[in-house]
Amino acid sequence: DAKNPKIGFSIDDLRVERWARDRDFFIAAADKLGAKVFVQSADASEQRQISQIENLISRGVDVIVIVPFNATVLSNTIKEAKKAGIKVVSYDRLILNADIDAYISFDNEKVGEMQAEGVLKAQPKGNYYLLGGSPTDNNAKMLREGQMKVLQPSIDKGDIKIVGQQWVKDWSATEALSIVENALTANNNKIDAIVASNDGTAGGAIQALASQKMAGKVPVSGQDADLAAVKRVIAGTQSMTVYKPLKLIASEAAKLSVQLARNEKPAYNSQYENGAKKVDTILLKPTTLTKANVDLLVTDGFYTQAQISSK
Amino acid sequence: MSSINLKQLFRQYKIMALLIAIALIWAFFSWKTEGGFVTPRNLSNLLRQMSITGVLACGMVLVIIAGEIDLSVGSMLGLLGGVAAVLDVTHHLPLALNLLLVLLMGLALGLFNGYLTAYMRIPSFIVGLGGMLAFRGVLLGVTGGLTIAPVSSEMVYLGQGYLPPQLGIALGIGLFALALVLSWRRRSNRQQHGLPVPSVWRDAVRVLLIGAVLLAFVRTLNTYDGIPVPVLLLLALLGLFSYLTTQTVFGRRIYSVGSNMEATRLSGVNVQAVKLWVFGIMGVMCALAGLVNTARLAAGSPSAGNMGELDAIAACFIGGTSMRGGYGTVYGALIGALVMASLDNGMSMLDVDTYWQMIVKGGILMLAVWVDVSTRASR
Amino acid sequence: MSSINLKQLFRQYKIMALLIAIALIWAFFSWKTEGGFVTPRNLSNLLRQMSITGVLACGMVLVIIAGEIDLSVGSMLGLLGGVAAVLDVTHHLPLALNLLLVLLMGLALGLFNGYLTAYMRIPSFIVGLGGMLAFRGVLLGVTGGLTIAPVSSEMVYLGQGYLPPQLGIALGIGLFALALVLSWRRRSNRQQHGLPVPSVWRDAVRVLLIGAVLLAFVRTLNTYDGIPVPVLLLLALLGLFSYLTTQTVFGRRIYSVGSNMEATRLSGVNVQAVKLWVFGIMGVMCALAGLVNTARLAAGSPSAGNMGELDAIAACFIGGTSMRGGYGTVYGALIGALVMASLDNGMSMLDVDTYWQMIVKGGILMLAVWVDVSTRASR
Amino acid sequence: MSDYLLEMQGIVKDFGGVRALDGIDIKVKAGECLGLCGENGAGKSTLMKVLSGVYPRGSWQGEILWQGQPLQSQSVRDTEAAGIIIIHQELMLVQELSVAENIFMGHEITLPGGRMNYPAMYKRAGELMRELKMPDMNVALPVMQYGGGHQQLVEIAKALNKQARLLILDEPSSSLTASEIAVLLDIIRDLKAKGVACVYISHKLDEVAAVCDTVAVIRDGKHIATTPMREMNVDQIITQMVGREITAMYPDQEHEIGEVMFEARNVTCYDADNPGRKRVDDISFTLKRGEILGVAGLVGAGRTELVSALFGAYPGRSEGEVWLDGVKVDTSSPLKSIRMGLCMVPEDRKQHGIVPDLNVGQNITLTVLQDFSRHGRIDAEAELKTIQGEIGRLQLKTASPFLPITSLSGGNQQKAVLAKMLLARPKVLILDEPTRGVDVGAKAEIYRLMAELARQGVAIIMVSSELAEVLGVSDRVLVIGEGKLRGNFINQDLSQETVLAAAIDQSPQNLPSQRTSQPANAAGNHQESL
Ligand SMILES: Nc1ncnc2c1ncn2[C@@H]1O[C@H](COP(=O)(O)OP(=O)(O)OP(=O)(O)O)[C@@H](O)[C@H]1O
Ligand SMILES: Nc1ncnc2c1ncn2[C@@H]1O[C@H](COP(=O)(O)OP(=O)(O)OP(=O)(O)O)[C@@H](O)[C@H]1O
Ligand SMILES: O[C@@H]1[C@@H](O)[C@H](O)OC[C@H]1O
Ligand SMILES: [Mg+2]
Ligand SMILES: [Mg+2]
Repeated sequence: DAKNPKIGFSIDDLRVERWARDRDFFIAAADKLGAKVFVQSADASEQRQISQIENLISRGVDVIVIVPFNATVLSNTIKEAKKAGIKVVSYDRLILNADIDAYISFDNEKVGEMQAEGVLKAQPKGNYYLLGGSPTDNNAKMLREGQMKVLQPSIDKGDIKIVGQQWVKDWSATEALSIVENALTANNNKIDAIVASNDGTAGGAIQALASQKMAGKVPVSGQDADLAAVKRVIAGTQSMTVYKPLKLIASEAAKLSVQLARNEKPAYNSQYENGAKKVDTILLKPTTLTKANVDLLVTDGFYTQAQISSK
Repeated sequence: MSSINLKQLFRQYKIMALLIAIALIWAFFSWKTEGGFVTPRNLSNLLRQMSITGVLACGMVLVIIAGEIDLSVGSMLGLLGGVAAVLDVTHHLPLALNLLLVLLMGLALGLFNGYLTAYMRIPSFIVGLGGMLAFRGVLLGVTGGLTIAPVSSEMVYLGQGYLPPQLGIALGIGLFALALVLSWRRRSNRQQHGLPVPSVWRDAVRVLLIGAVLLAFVRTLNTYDGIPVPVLLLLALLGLFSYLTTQTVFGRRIYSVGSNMEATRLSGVNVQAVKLWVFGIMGVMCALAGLVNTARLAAGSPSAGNMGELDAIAACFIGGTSMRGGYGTVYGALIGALVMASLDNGMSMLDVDTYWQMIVKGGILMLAVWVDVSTRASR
Repeated sequence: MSSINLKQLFRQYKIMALLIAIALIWAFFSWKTEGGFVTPRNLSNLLRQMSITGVLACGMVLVIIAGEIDLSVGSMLGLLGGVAAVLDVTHHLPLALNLLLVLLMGLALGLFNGYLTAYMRIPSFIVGLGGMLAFRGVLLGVTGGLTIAPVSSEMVYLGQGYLPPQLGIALGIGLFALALVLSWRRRSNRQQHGLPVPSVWRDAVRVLLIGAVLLAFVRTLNTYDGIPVPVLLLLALLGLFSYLTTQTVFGRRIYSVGSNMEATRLSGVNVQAVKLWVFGIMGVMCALAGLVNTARLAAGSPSAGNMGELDAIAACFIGGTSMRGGYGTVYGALIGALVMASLDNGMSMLDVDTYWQMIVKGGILMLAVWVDVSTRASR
Repeated sequence: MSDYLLEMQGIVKDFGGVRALDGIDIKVKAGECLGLCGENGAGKSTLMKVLSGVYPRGSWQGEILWQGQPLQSQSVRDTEAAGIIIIHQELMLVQELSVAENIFMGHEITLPGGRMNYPAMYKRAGELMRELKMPDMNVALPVMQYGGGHQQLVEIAKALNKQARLLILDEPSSSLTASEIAVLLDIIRDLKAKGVACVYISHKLDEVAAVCDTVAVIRDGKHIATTPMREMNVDQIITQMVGREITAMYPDQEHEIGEVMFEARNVTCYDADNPGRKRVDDISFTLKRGEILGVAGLVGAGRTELVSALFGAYPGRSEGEVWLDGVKVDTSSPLKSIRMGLCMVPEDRKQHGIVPDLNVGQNITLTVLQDFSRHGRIDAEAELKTIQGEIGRLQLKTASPFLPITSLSGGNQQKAVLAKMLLARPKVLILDEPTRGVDVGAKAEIYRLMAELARQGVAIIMVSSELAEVLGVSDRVLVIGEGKLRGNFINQDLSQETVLAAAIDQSPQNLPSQRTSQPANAAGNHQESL
């Protein structure tokens, strides 16, 4: 019912750190608004995600919020949801070719740009290595597009040279570690900067640098502001991460969902074409996070001071 | 005393234990979801959700009975589904031609696996592992790592369509008639060969039971939109493969090869050909599963079918197929797939924490198989 | 004629084919990377990269020889590595205590798996599948889905540290001395029981060969920082497990249980206990692998060890372990792990596209095993 | 204190609904050898499995007294500890392990730290094999490198190595040749003299008569009688076993022998592991329509290799030609051979004969399944009818054709394998040790069947280690030694000594007076040239 709406939250994979935090913030915010949340995790499987959304439909939720594992494969399921009169919100990743009601996100291309800028600022010249995300994740490609947008001019100028690029299966840190170890070997350690696409893979890359005593000397990017990454940023081994205020997106998304359930008009600030329609969008701003502004995390309530400074 | 009788009953009807396990699981979830679990809508969901694993399990059970294993099915499903999507989205091939091509390609890939296993003598585990990597690689190459969408609505029908209720009823009646005729034929054939004929009431009870199950099935699904097309496919495969394994020469040879390959070879059976075709069939099943998957997703995705092999193999083992080959049934494998789908579906409805879901599912899998094993005759 | 002789050679030294496969792979990559592949530094990398799969394969080969399989090792590795990280980061436990606790926990989990398989008679495939889910679930629960970092530098040493070169040399000399003593002891023991003693020069050549390999190994690694700690661990495990499988009663019983469980049982061997302990050992290996993994990443990650079981199992099969149990060697499994690590390493050095990497790796896996199989005696 | 070492009282054992043992009583004194006789499926092996703890207490009823006290045992381990050692009817060896490792399985000689003391075990194993007159055996080789006969001897050595107070031998001699059996019987006599009790099970009743002090006969799970051996003869045992007299063991050889229909030319087989070594060395022979050809030789002579090469089942490399009805035929695989009418019943029933997961009937119809099928579909009723016909014809003892084949007694499994090949309507039938483990009644039945087939014009090659049998049923006898053809005799007034002499050695120094070998035409024997 409209007073206490039921919200289904279907998440790609809780083994990636940020989603666990998204979940917690979302539930807390929804609770305050009087809504009940059912969380599902698809463990990085599109089939499982579809099944779970079907199950949410048959449980009669009012709104379904989806972090798609694969943005392109949900049109059938969403059609069913709409048939059952359920509102659908696309969270963080835009669901394509489907009749969704709203989209809320940080701009992924923008994140990619920030990563490249962060690294470029620290190391404007030299050999670059690009550590991409999961080869089956469309988001990873958008990040790469953003990165290239920033890097291309320097490449054309001849200031920087891309000496290698690999995609990391399932965003796995272990894979990233081996890849960077091998890249360092193949290039005789002549790698001056690594553009890593998220904090998990950045962690692996930095471990590989550490074993060459190069950690801190080679700038590495990331995103998500994982606790481990923030500690690295403070320690100086990772040059930047992109802080996406998860609390903000989660609570905004919760508000948005409840408003949709109550047929109220949310405050959209943008529109995105997803192949089926122009989707009303709430776009949030990511922030580049470096050693200089880590305190932001504490003031924002993202972490406690104790968490950040604990060894 | 009565416990001994129960045990004997279990032994005779090995599938009993599993059916009871399913009944318990369903009862529990219905209770917890206040009946939500057993609504026609959710049962329809459940059956559709098990269909892909079910199709794969139909092929996999033959492979395992023949004493082999196929780890490449997840990737092969992905590849074939991806090809179907490319043919549909990029080349706008008519559905029938698309189906034909994809099925043929599945057969070819399956036969290729079979050839490597049976004639080149590469252990099937390695063939599967290699295929798992290689097929996924080809898929990534074919799709360029992108999801191919949106596929045509005819193709979507394969995964999301429903049989009109009237047709469903006709189908039910047809199957019932078939059961009647077969029973009849069997009786007269036995009479003709001078073999003892089972008493009329036993056959009657059997046929009536089948009728009751059919009635319940069709009615439930008709209450919600009708029989889903993939479920229909699964039903057809169940019939076809049960017939294949129990009634045909080829089926008998699959068991024989898996149980004692050398003795079978010495009995004049071309054991390599048997294995070859078993893998060929597995390939066709991958093609079917890939088509259904692409249809359900309305897209060809580079990660489709990831880990699908594990689900299919697990379904077979839960359904009582022997790890060493030589023993297993198709309906067992499908019941195994149903057990797994029920657990996934039920727990996702119950809103359990993911990590608890994993723990509970792991535990229940073992429990179900333990019940099955411990009630079976100790050999 | 000479081809027959070659075949015979392969048959007698089964591992030859694999070594040649490795040599070819290495030669190819060295050529392509203009020697970069065979620099001491990259070889050091390579060995470190194979260490986790290698540790798992050491345990897995015993499990497979005993006729079972363990699919839970990836998740178990993740869980134990995660626990180690939590104990280190959150509870600041001293390293020794941490190690002890994690190893004990590994043993306990392994024994639990073994108990379910051997005593409850649940097929190990299902036990493994259940464990795969359940352990991963517990890991998610323990870490709350977060990456636990940064771990203490003592722990990191386990994964990234090097043995000082002098110690490395001492180790090499020590091992050489051991080989000498063992050869000697074997000769005298045979003499004592009146058995024919192999000619001196054969033993001498053997010992010298061992010496040469040791020298090359220590020198290469010392040229670059020294022997990495995880490689040392692997070396120790290789020695320990080779000893276990070839020299001890327990080791022989593992083969015997896997080859003919019934005959072994009727010879008065407690076959269930053998299986129980094999799984127990597997658990300890998971703990070691988990520790090394956490140390290498300097963090405990909720997705650590994902799919690790497949790599370990593949290593065993590439290394000639029989799918049906009863046959296999530890060094074979390690060579299998080396083959896979070489492929990954070489292709990532060459900066090959992901999808080509997968296709090539799949193909070469099959090729390597095919060479091995086709040179072996046909039974 | 009772003067019996062992008393089994009122033993009852059921399998599902089938009662295998129905109140059996037997007793054995120390130093006594009890012969246990009965038809296939009478319950002999089951009784011994009850005794040795294979079937644990509680899965059967009755009482076992050991030295007058109830035997408290739950497992094989316990009964072994008490001194009850059993040699099972089926080989219980671990093929991948070495001979020595098998002999010491569960009783390894160790060094400190649980290490295997290989030299000590090799030494002791060597001694044991020498005791069994097998000095050439390499005890460090995997068991699978040896054939059935050798493996049986390893099994015996394994039992001898344990400190037995009661030794159970369940058909130890079924794959041994006469000389090896003689060695075995001597060993049993030795053991008796040392006060060890024995239970000896065999379908070769002359062995029972030779070594046993008492004989107990069981029929259909019931105890018929226990009688001192001196009051019995072989015929009386047979009468007690089958409940009737068997008049003629071997049928009259009145079948007609026609023209040559089968010819093997220059068959040579190379060892699979060691291609330089010949297992069968250039053997040629012919076979006539309706002829029964016996093939004799010592264990390991290469008879099995020869016939499996003819049939296309030899695992290693082989050369030579097979001619059938005047045409050279391709017998490169069993499938092709069977299609040409050349069939073989293999020696190793467990590995090569039965398919354990199929039921009795399905095993029987394995080769001819297509015959009951239309468009690949099996006509279940027609199949069942044929199966029942075969079961009746061979008097195969099974409660139902739908039982698992593994639940049959050994002899009945043999009949099922035989039935399978008979259904294929062979023109030439190769039988490798066809009566191994088969009871006297059934043996006579098989011989009668062979004669019947021969009368219908089938040519039969029978490999057998039982010389009496070879001489009893064959029209002609081939003798193989060390892979070579050592003799080819028309079976008229042929004596066991002649065959044996040919088989054992060629060199005149050893057996100068009895030596017969080709191509010499020794007097008194009808040496036929090829
Ligand atoms: N595991 C089993 N399950 C069912 N029935 C069995 C089983 N083992 C034996 N039987 C039945 O018990 C009876 C006795 O078999 P047993 O093996 O003791 O015969 P046997 O006297 O040793 O015969 P043989 O001389 O052929 O070895 C047979 O009818 C057999 O079918
Ligand atoms: N699978 C095998 N691999 C290697 N050698 C074998 C194999 N089977 C048998 N042999 C060896 O081949 C030789 C002859 O085999 P086999 O013993 O079968 O001959 P046989 O004359 O038929 O005697 P048997 O009475 O034992 O059947 C023996 O030395 C035996 O050890
Ligand atoms: O935040 C990241 C998300 O945007 C991406 O899609 O998956 C990996 C995460 O780290
Ligand atoms: Mg018997
Ligand atoms: Mg033989």
